[in-house]
Amino acid sequence: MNVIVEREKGLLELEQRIAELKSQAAQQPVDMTAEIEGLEAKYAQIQRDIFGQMSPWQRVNMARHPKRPLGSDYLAALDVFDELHGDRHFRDDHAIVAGFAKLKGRRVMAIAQDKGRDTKEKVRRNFGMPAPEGYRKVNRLVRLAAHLRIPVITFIDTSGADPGIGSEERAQAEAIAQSLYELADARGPIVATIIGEGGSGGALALGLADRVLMLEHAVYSVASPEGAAAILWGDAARAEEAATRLKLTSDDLLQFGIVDEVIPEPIGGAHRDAVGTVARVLAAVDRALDELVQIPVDELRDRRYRKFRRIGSGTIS
Amino acid sequence: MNVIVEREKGLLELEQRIAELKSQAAQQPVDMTAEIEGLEAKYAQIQRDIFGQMSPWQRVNMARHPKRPLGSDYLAALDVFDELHGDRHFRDDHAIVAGFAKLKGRRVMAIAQDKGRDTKEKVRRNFGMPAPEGYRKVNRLVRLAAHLRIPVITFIDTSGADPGIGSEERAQAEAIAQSLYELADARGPIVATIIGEGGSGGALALGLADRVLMLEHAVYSVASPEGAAAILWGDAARAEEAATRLKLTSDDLLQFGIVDEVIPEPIGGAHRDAVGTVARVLAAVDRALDELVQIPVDELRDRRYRKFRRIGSGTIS
Amino acid sequence: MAMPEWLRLRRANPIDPDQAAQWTKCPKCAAMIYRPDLAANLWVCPTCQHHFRMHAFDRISLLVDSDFTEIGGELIPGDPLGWTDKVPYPQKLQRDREKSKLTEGVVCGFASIGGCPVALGVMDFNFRGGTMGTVVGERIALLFESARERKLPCIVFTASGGARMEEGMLALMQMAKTTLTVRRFHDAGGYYISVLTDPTTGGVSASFAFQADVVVAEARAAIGFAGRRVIEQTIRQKLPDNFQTAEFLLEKGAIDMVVERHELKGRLVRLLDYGLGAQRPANGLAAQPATDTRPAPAESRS
Amino acid sequence: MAMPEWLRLRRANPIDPDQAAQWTKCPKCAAMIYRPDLAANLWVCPTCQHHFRMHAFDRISLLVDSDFTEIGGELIPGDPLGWTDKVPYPQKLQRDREKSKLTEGVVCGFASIGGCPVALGVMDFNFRGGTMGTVVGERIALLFESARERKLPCIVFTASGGARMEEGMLALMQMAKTTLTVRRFHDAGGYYISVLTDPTTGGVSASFAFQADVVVAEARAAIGFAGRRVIEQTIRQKLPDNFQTAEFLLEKGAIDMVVERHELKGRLVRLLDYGLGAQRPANGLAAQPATDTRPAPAESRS
Ligand SMILES: [Zn+2]
Ligand SMILES: [Zn+2]
Repeated sequence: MNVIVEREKGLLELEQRIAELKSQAAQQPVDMTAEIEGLEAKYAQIQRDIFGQMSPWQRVNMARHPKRPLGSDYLAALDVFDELHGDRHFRDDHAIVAGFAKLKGRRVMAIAQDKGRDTKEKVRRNFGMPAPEGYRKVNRLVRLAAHLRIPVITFIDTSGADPGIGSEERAQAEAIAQSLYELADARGPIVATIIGEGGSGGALALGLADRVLMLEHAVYSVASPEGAAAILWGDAARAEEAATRLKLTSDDLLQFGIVDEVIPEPIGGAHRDAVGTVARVLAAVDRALDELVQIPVDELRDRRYRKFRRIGSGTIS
Repeated sequence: MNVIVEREKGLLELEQRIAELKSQAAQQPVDMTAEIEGLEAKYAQIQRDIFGQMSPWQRVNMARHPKRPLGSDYLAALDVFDELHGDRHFRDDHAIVAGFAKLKGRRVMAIAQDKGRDTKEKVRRNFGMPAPEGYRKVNRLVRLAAHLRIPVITFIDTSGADPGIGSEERAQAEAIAQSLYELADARGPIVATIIGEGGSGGALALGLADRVLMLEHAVYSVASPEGAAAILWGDAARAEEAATRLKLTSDDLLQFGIVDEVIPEPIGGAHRDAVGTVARVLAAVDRALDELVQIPVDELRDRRYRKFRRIGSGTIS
Repeated sequence: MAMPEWLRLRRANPIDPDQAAQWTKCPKCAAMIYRPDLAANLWVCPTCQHHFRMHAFDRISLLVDSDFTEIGGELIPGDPLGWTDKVPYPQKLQRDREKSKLTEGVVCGFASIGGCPVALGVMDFNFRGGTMGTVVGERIALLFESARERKLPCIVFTASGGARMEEGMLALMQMAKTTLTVRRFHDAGGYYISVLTDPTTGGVSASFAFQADVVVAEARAAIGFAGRRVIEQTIRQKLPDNFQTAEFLLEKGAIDMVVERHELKGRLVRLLDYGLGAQRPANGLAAQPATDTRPAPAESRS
Repeated sequence: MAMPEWLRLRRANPIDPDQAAQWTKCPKCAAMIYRPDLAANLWVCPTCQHHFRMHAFDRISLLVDSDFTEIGGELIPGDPLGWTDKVPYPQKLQRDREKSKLTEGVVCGFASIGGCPVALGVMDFNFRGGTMGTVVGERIALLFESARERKLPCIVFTASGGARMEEGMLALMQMAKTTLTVRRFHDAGGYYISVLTDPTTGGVSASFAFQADVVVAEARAAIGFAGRRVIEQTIRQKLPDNFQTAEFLLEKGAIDMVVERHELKGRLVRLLDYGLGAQRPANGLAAQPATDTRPAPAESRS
């Protein structure tokens, strides 16, 4: 049960009533302006009430909202996208979609985690949980991007790396470790954006970047709230409490210096204006690239080193 | 039916009779010197007759002799050998045995194809036919060797790369192509020795080297004689004829400039003195390394380029 | 720009008015197709979309903007092994030259595609089953060496039954030779796209076909290392129909994309464009020197 | 050389004469073992060869030739999230410090092993389950940075339940931080051996554990990314016993070798030796510059 979807229900009813009234007003010579304005004010008030100060747990649910723009939606909004498939060794992992693209005319390598929208696609994409071959596809394409001197942009949205038997057999840990290893020294700019759920190492594997952006209501955490609750208290049901403790909101992460920029969402969340949200994210990525491509490669890699090298150092006695 | 094993039968009987006579002579005061000498002369004559001028097909059978020293025998004769396993992604392929070693005190990365001796080991080693993960293990270790600045030595003995479903599914062609690609630019000396059967691309994948050595009765061919006969005449039984046409002996390949040095075998083949043969091969490898390690890395890679670049150019009008 | 006359004439299936009334049977759906229609449809069956194997110059004609400058076309193989089976090797070569109007199994040269200058190699299955002997190896090597010198991206269409038996180990060694030139080209910053067409197997698939930066496959092409029959004999059972198809390889992660022939030129033009931002260094040795003080690709906005 | 007194005393299981009469039950075969015997046998069950998890200083004592110079031992974590669950995080840390006699979950420093100077890191499962928080990340980063400066090979023994929940995302980011230092160490020509001990999972296995040049695992150690229970809950079935064991990973090609604890020091000495031929360049940035005019390794004969 998604708490945001629950809360939206009242709003959606109100929306419908307003639309009906407007439609009546257009057809009948009765003046309903005051009534409509009243409802609209009420609507705005409720919206502010429930979305103005969202709790971490509400953010988690917003990040998982079934209508939230997915990785593929960002790829589809690029000028052009030519998907490149496979790790060349074992399988094409559909949890990660990647390929050449143009972003406002700029050549890029675009890499996105995608959870899938309908049931069939969710299964095909393994609910956005990449297997080792997904990360190995990424590594291959990051090297290709460096060879062609084009920047890498990633869109992160996963509850975590696939925890299945096959993924363990094919060395999931090694795949993530090598993904980080590859990005650590990549010879070109990398911009990562957390667009939904940034779950654990499976998310970070695409997140070692020169610039880390985050949508306002996205979350990024060391473990899923359910997983953390299970580990800490042996009770996955205490996920809400864990969500609060884990400091996984964009505000928290901006403060920690883990995220460089937070991209605002419309009231009610990204899905209330998917097109606009996607456009704002792409504009922010483009702005980041504008700066990064000016930096000589060695300097860029030095800055990347220092950026992550200092994280957490200030919290040590 | 191995034609060499067949031919050896008479010799082995003769050997046994000589041994019996010698044993009798030692126990009884009868002088059997003349008789023994006669048999030994006859033995030597037959040996020269059947091994003096071996046909290509006999060489093929010699290269496949069940007692011929295998890849592991060469590894076992090194000062020390520390096996390194796996491609880090999918599986450890036992058709290729590889690891750190010392050859006469020199640090090397030693890589050998091994067909297995008894039935159980043959199955475990897939009869010496590597799967993609075998070649990928090689690539990983060639990079490691370059990183640690130690030379690579390979011992080639395979009827070819594994032609199974799984190997095709995991991109056998890509694995061999990438093995060649890795060796093409490896930043350290490579010495390859064909010790038995050098079958097709599955052999060459370990054979792109600065120095290519070959045992006298080893063979190295574009396809197995059986395979070539099947392709050419739709009749694998004409393998003997194909063996002749394919020019797969060490003499032929030395003449073509494909092999740099032929290492002599004892009369009757390597297995008649396995220890001595292995020692002679290792000594030849060591001599080759003595020269190669003197060459600056870039010069070494330039020479490697030119060495293979010219192969076949002289046969073009 | 219009196709120059000489290039049009070197097409293997020129639509000669006298022969115009010929019909061809689709090997897949058995539909009878009027050859001019087939040619006009890029040698794709209008009924079942089966992609006929294409002659090298037909392929080149469809791809290039206008002219094509061949290199190495004068090279023809000797007979290093003195090979004879049913007929002597030189006689086989002569027969294939006549039949295919080609001098060997690959045509290499320079052209532009969608305005982008490229080095282009196209293999032809009609010549000795696209097998790689010394001349195929030499031409491919020349292609990559020239592409490196001229700082051009390189596209190679593969179609091959593997290494050529009749040239023995000299043929096998072309895998190593071509690899060295591909690697040197790449290390100099070169951008290489291979297009695997039906069939791509053996020594060609296990060398330059799978060493490209981007590996494209034509729809439904058979691609693999071992031949289908060899595998069936080894495992003693029939293989599924889709085994070793381009689509199968895509799912197995071995190739970057599968493209229908009608989409191919457009796709290649786009793929070439992604490589235009690559600034190849004056010194051809190192695309990515260890200490790299050049600015990051600021100029890659199109 | 004899072990210095201070190092002997920092062992977590000193054989105190007063406590000598203690017995321990083997968790695998249930045999009762006299603790001094267990210590003398390198914390390996004499009955079933079960490898007990080792305390960091016990491990160090067994490995190093003589002295060990710790770095970063003074660093202790703050409480960046203001974390409380059953007890406040600082209280948990205090408890673990007392229990384990360690200041954090990894001990890093310099020593020599078999005469070879090394940078050595040893994780300890007794401290917060070997989880990686900011201090573990910082110490590992310091270790690789120091190893790079001093041109030393680096050995890290891993034992970890993953990233530390109580430090949230700051803990997760240590995967990136340590990776950057490992990569820079490697690019400067460094030689890194990881030894995965029981258990190595989560964020540690998915970062520096699997970024080594040679990945060794101790016999029967549990190694993986996801925890066994998580997988069983996901697939709703029991996993086979050998799943995620060192031996399982060896067969799956994920690790270089599995070594019994009794053989470990000897093996590490040999592995270190293979790296001695590596001539690290004065310029720490590039072990393998694109144009390399240094001679090939002529000096590697021992
Ligand atoms: Zn048809
Ligand atoms: Zn026990």
